[in-house]
Amino acid sequence: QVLFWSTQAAPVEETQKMREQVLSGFEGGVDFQASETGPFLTRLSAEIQAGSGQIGVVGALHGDLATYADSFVDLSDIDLSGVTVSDAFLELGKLGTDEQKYLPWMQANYVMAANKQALEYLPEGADINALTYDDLIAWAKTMAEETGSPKFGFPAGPQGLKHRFFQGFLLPSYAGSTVTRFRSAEAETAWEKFKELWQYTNPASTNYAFMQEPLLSGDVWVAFDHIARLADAFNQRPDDFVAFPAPSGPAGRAFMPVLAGVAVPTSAPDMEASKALVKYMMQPETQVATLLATNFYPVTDAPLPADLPASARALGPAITAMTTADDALPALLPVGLGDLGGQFNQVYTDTFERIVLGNQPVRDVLDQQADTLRSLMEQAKAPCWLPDVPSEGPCPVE
Amino acid sequence: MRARALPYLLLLPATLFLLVFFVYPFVEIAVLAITRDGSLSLQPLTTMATHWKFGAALGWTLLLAAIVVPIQLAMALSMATIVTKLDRGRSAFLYIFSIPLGLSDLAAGIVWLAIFEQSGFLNSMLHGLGIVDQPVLFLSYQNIWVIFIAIVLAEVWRATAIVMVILVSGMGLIPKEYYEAGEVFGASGWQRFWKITLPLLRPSLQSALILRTLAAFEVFAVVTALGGTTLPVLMGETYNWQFALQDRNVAAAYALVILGISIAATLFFLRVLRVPKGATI
Amino acid sequence: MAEIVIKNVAKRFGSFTALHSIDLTISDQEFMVLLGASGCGKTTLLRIIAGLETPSEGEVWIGGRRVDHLPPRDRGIAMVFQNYAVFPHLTVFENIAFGLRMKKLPQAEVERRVTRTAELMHIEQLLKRYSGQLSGGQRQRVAVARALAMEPDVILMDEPLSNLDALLRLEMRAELKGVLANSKTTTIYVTHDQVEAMSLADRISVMNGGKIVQAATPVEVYRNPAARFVGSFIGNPPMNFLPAARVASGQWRVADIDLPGPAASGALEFAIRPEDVEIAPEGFRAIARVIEPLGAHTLVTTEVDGKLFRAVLDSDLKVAPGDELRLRPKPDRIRWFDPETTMAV
Amino acid sequence: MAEIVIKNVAKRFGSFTALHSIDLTISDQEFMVLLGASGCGKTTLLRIIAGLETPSEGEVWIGGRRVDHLPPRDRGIAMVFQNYAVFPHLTVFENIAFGLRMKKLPQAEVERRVTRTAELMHIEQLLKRYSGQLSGGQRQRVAVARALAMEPDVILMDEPLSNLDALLRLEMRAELKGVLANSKTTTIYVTHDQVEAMSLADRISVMNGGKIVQAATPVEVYRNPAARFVGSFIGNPPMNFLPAARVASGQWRVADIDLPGPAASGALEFAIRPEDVEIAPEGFRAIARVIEPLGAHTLVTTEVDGKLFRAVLDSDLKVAPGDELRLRPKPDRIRWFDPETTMAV
Amino acid sequence: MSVTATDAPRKVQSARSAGRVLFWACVLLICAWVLVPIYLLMVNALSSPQQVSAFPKTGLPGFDFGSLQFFATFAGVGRALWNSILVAVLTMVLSIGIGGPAGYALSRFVFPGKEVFRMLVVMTRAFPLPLLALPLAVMFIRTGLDDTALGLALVHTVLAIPFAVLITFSLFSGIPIELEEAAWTLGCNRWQAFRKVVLPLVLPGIAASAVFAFTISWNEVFAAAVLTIENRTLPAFLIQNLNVSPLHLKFAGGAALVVPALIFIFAVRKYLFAMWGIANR
Ligand SMILES: Nc1ncnc2c1ncn2[C@@H]1O[C@H](COP(=O)(O)OP(=O)(O)OP(=O)(O)O)[C@@H](O)[C@H]1O
Ligand SMILES: Nc1ncnc2c1ncn2[C@@H]1O[C@H](COP(=O)(O)OP(=O)(O)OP(=O)(O)O)[C@@H](O)[C@H]1O
Ligand SMILES: [Mg+2]
Ligand SMILES: [Mg+2]
Repeated sequence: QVLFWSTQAAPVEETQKMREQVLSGFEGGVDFQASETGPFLTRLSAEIQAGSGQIGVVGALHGDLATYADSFVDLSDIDLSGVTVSDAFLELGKLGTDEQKYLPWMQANYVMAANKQALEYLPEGADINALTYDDLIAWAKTMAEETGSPKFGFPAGPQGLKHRFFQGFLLPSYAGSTVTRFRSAEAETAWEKFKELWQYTNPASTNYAFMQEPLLSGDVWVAFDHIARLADAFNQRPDDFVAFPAPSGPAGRAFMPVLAGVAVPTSAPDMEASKALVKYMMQPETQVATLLATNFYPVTDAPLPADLPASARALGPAITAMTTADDALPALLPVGLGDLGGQFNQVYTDTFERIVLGNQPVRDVLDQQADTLRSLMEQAKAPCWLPDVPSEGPCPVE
Repeated sequence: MRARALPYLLLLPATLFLLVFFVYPFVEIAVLAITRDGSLSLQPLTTMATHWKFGAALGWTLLLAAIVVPIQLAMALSMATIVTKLDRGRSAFLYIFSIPLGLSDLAAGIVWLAIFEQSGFLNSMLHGLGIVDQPVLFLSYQNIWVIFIAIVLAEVWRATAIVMVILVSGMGLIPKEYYEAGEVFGASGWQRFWKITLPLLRPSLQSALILRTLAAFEVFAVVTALGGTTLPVLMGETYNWQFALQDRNVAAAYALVILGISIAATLFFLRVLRVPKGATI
Repeated sequence: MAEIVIKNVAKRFGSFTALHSIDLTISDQEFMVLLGASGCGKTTLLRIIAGLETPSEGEVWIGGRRVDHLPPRDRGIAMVFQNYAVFPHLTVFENIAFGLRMKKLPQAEVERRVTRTAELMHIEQLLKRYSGQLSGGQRQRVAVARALAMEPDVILMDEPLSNLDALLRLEMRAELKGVLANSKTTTIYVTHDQVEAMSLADRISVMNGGKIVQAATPVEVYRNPAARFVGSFIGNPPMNFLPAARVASGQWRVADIDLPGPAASGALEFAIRPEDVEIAPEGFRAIARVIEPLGAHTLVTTEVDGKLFRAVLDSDLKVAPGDELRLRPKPDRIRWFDPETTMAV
Repeated sequence: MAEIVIKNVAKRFGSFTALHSIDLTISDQEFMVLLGASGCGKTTLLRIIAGLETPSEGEVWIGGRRVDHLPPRDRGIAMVFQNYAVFPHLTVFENIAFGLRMKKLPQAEVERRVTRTAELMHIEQLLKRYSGQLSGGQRQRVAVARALAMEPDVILMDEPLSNLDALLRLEMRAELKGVLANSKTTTIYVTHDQVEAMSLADRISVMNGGKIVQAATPVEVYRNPAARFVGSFIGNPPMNFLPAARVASGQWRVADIDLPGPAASGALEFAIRPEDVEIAPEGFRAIARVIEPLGAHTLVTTEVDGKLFRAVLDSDLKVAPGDELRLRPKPDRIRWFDPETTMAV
Repeated sequence: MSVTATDAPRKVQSARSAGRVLFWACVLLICAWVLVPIYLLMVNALSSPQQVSAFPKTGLPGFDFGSLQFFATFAGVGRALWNSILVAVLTMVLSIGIGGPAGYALSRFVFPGKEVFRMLVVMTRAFPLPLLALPLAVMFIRTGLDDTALGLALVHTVLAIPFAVLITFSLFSGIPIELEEAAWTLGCNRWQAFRKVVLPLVLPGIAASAVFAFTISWNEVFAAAVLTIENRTLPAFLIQNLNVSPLHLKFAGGAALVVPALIFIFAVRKYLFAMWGIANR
């Protein structure tokens, strides 16, 4: 049995599906264990430190994997004939080294979802598939005023993925950059806008991790979240909700994909079995099964079946609409930050908390956080990544 | 001499055990707080101290402990007194009172979230009574004090039983002759409680308070469940630095702060509730 | 006014009856001593009066108020517990001051009273100690001082001096009597020390098996026991009993001599106190068995007519076990009991 | 062989010295009674012998073995605690059987011994009760029974009968003496009851303020107190003391009469027991102050030469407070003490 | 005079019965305080996903066993349950076995180093476990303790020892040393005296601290998740991901954890509450 140690598919239902539908086909047998980041990292570090252990395959988000670049074996010798993997993803999987530290496993994206009741409050002339941030603000405002309570929702809870929104959606849409123009006037506007939106945002958002629940309970009518965290709403009441692309700003319709990868730690007890499992994970059938289990999309060219669940049917088109929009502005996951990824995220969360929740002056906060960001980039010596202009040496914060 | 060595012999297993399973890993971690990349450095401590959330986390943690612990103490004392007063159905009520003993903080957080949530039971009840027509959002970052109260309620609900059971077993050991003497000498029930029960309960109070306060300084799961990161606490920050920010040095620094206030509180209780030499039963 | 009236009080512990319908009146300011065998219910009676135990039946009145349902603190009493119940967490001073603090007396008054009663009990040098640092007798005196300091209407003392040496007890006894008389306190006092009982009591109540057998003045109890039990119980050593057979009306044969007695029919029991016999040629034939010197006197346990018979004789008398003595009862000290009812005739 | 030798034992509690260098030998099978004022260190001494307290100095030998460093159970002792220490979680039976079970005696033997000692102590009907359901005296008897059942070499009893009524105590006393003599047990017995001390003891040790003042036979202690303290402490009421001024060699003036005495120089103290005075025309001029009837006798507290002077007189004597009496000390009973050293002359 | 006299007891009686009513009101209030949240948890656990997110809620269970069934049908639940019990019982035995003697030593002896030891114990409780987990896990992997019930029990014992030490300390402080002394003179060595005299008197309290140990272990998730893989305990198996699971499963998972603990406390309540102790001295 290979121990598959994962942060993904952690919700118990997904875990169950992973075990029963995705991994049951693997010959050697898989023990799929999904845990929270804390135990996940602790166990992984312990095995790496001890030099031996039970973990055969690690499955996690790009950011988590980046920490352990030194401790993963090169996976370039895995025979991937018959599957085509996105090159951009494969490049990310090298974690800034020459070796294939992880193989992309599955991808996802963030979209918007709305209760159909909300549609009648949509500002006049706005196209739901081509919303701007201003439209969104107006929409949220109308809903709040008409219904008496704010109906826009945002996953700003401790487990929420809010930082990705700032890094990959809000800032690039306004400033066309995540890092370099962190404290530019455009960035300032972006935050001002978000603050405006926040006025019409359900204050319980600071507790939300998964937007599907407030959507289902009706506390929230319009929400932004990770597709996997919206899926349940569509699966439970497919006719009540619509999915649509994230809004656009002056610099374009920025979005950030989510990438999860599988890696094999050097301490894996049975290297062969581990690699076999990695290979198994890349197979088209597995990739499709994974989609069904987790609402994460394949990273390969696996053909999607027709009988997708309601969530996939609703969310897929929204993603496509977003990624293929005229003004699409893809933002990549951070590269080369290593174990500073967490602190990088924290810069954005802190900025959010201070400006929006703490009501501190935008300018001052940006200036201060920019210093932190700059020293982080210098510490990591990480060059810029999309949408920032590639740099020599550490990515500069202007 | 055997008698002189005996206490040390009795402490030996515990000491050895703690040395291996606590002190050794503890030292390994504690060192992190004052080093950076293997060399001595104050950086983790300064990073922690200058982080904008540190003050708030420390403040909220202390405030929570300062409010929760006294409430729990008062409640546990009344519950324990009630239990000792009961003659019929004592074990049934004691059982009910001690039910929360078996609950994890995780479960407690879930339970109280179900109550305070926007579409939760409290709103349902208020709605049913016609007090509100729109569900009220209790746990919002704007109502930080409501969050605080909810956390206090959840903590009180969850962890009072621990204090109570310690006190009940302590009260069981107080000979009733002292109460009788108190009664004869004019002490009302209330005065007996203050003048006899409490002083004679000092060892148990000491233990219960120390254990409870330490746990209060480590409050975390309930806070996250009810308040997200709106209400930062030390333990939450420790977690954050350890796992989200992956800076184990700063996390260790936070842990040392928790340790520091815990020891301070313990010393305080040991001092305030010490039994004078000779005043033992 | 703190007259204590106990009406028909009974107390059962499960199937065991500790008190059988007690009726007793202790008048205001009276010093009543309770005497009785170990386990006869003295403590239980005190506890019922104090309100620490609920009677199974009957009423308790103190100072004209019915107090059955009042808690102890509303009964205007203080009590010395048989096992002291000195608070271990308080110093001697605070122990004595306990009741006064409950009454919220001003500090100066508290100190005055504590100092006074502590001096009375000779424990003034121990005021700062805790009960764990005291000897048994010292602890007992703290318990007494604590009760005295209250200056209550009624004081209940359960063997308050049992752990004190004779000298101290003598002194305490005199001081107690004085203090309690001065403060006009009604006192119920349990003791096993008959000398103490005799010297302190206005009246003595003798209890037996949960009943009160006789309640009378000390001399009366000693000289004219109302029942065989009282005679056998009071006096150290107690009365001697011998069966008496009727010879003629008012004439009884006891052991080997004839004595004048009451004009009853049937059998009777002859009784005499050990100190009321003297060596005389015409007495009982007694074989000395055990000789115990008591200081000024010697207690000689003899056998008369096959029965145990004790005599307290002058210690100058030389006697050895096995010697034959002739013991004559002083005629005016002879008492007679009915063996059926065990009552005095 | 269980001779107890105490060599130079001292005990300090912090700055307080409870025992000052005690030297005492209790021979095998001896019945030694400890007498002394409350707080003089009796319990402390017993606890040191038992091994419950470590002496600050000195040695304890039992049966020829030095036992200072042995735990209590290896000393072959049993002890009756002053406050009983009856186990609350065990029935009376199991309390008494406790030590026997520790010795792993067969059940039959345990039952035999428990029944026997319980009968001896008259608690056979209480065997199934818990200590909370016993009266004070009953509890005390359980404590005694528990120690007796052990049939130890040495038994230490700390006021074992203090809570019993006189009758029972008399009985217990006799039975204890018999049982302990039969089993050849060495006994140390603390009591406040001087009658008990007198009647039980082979020897009496009188303690005062942490020292042993006299260790001698009862009669010796009573008649010839080695120190003023012994005279003042033993005897109930105790000796009377009056200052004596030298008139001529061997001739002393005490109050208003001249008496022959020792040929000492300086001042002396005259001492006489209250029962050793008689009404006679040529005695001290004494003004009666308090009259206490004691049954067979009357205790008259008088004033002689401005000093308190007690006399035990026949109860037939009619006397009222304020009466003037003439009290003559029996010449052979007069004792003299040196007021400096307080020792007998 | 006689009128007031006969009146007096009645007045008192009515005052007493008023007190009685108040007393029982308090008892019931506390019961409600404890039970209502549990009830709500059960309501949610027994409701369908729709009912859980519906508003307003009725407060009545929907008797939909779907969510609970989901957990019950997890492969390996039985084994995880068994592991949990095994670990919890081991923890109980270890912590009392190691902590009890230490508590006794603290209560009975005065010796140099006492305060140091007490601080060591307190520190154990005051230092966040998640930080210690890493060095411990490394140590366990190297020594082969990893992924064994014993290994996890050792870590849980670290958490439970402060309870064991401090609670037993306070209990022993309540037993008069004289009872022990009496036992010594009756032929017991220290251990026998302890077992025959002290132990029966403190047994309820010991049971209390054993229950703590049990529930601490039962509810501990972090170390369980790190240190067990094959031999997972129930919380690590079921609910460590509860935070990121949908609401209805959160509740069902919470209930799945709570119910066994309740059953356990119910099963041991007899020991916990046998308060015959010393009170009838
Ligand atoms: N722990 C202690 N600390 C300080 N003083 C103590 C302590 N224990 C006993 N003492 C003192 O030592 C002296 C001797 O005590 P001990 O108990 O031996 O007296 P005792 O002769 O048995 O008296 P009693 O007849 O009243 O029982 C007393 O004055 C007592 O106050
Ligand atoms: N809780 C109880 N259960 C059963 N019997 C009890 C209880 N309490 C006391 N008794 C019994 O009631 C009787 C009276 O007890 P009490 O304490 O009044 O005796 P006492 O006269 O004070 O005796 P002593 O002189 O020995 O103290 C005793 O025989 C005792 O065994
Ligand atoms: Mg009694
Ligand atoms: Mg003593």
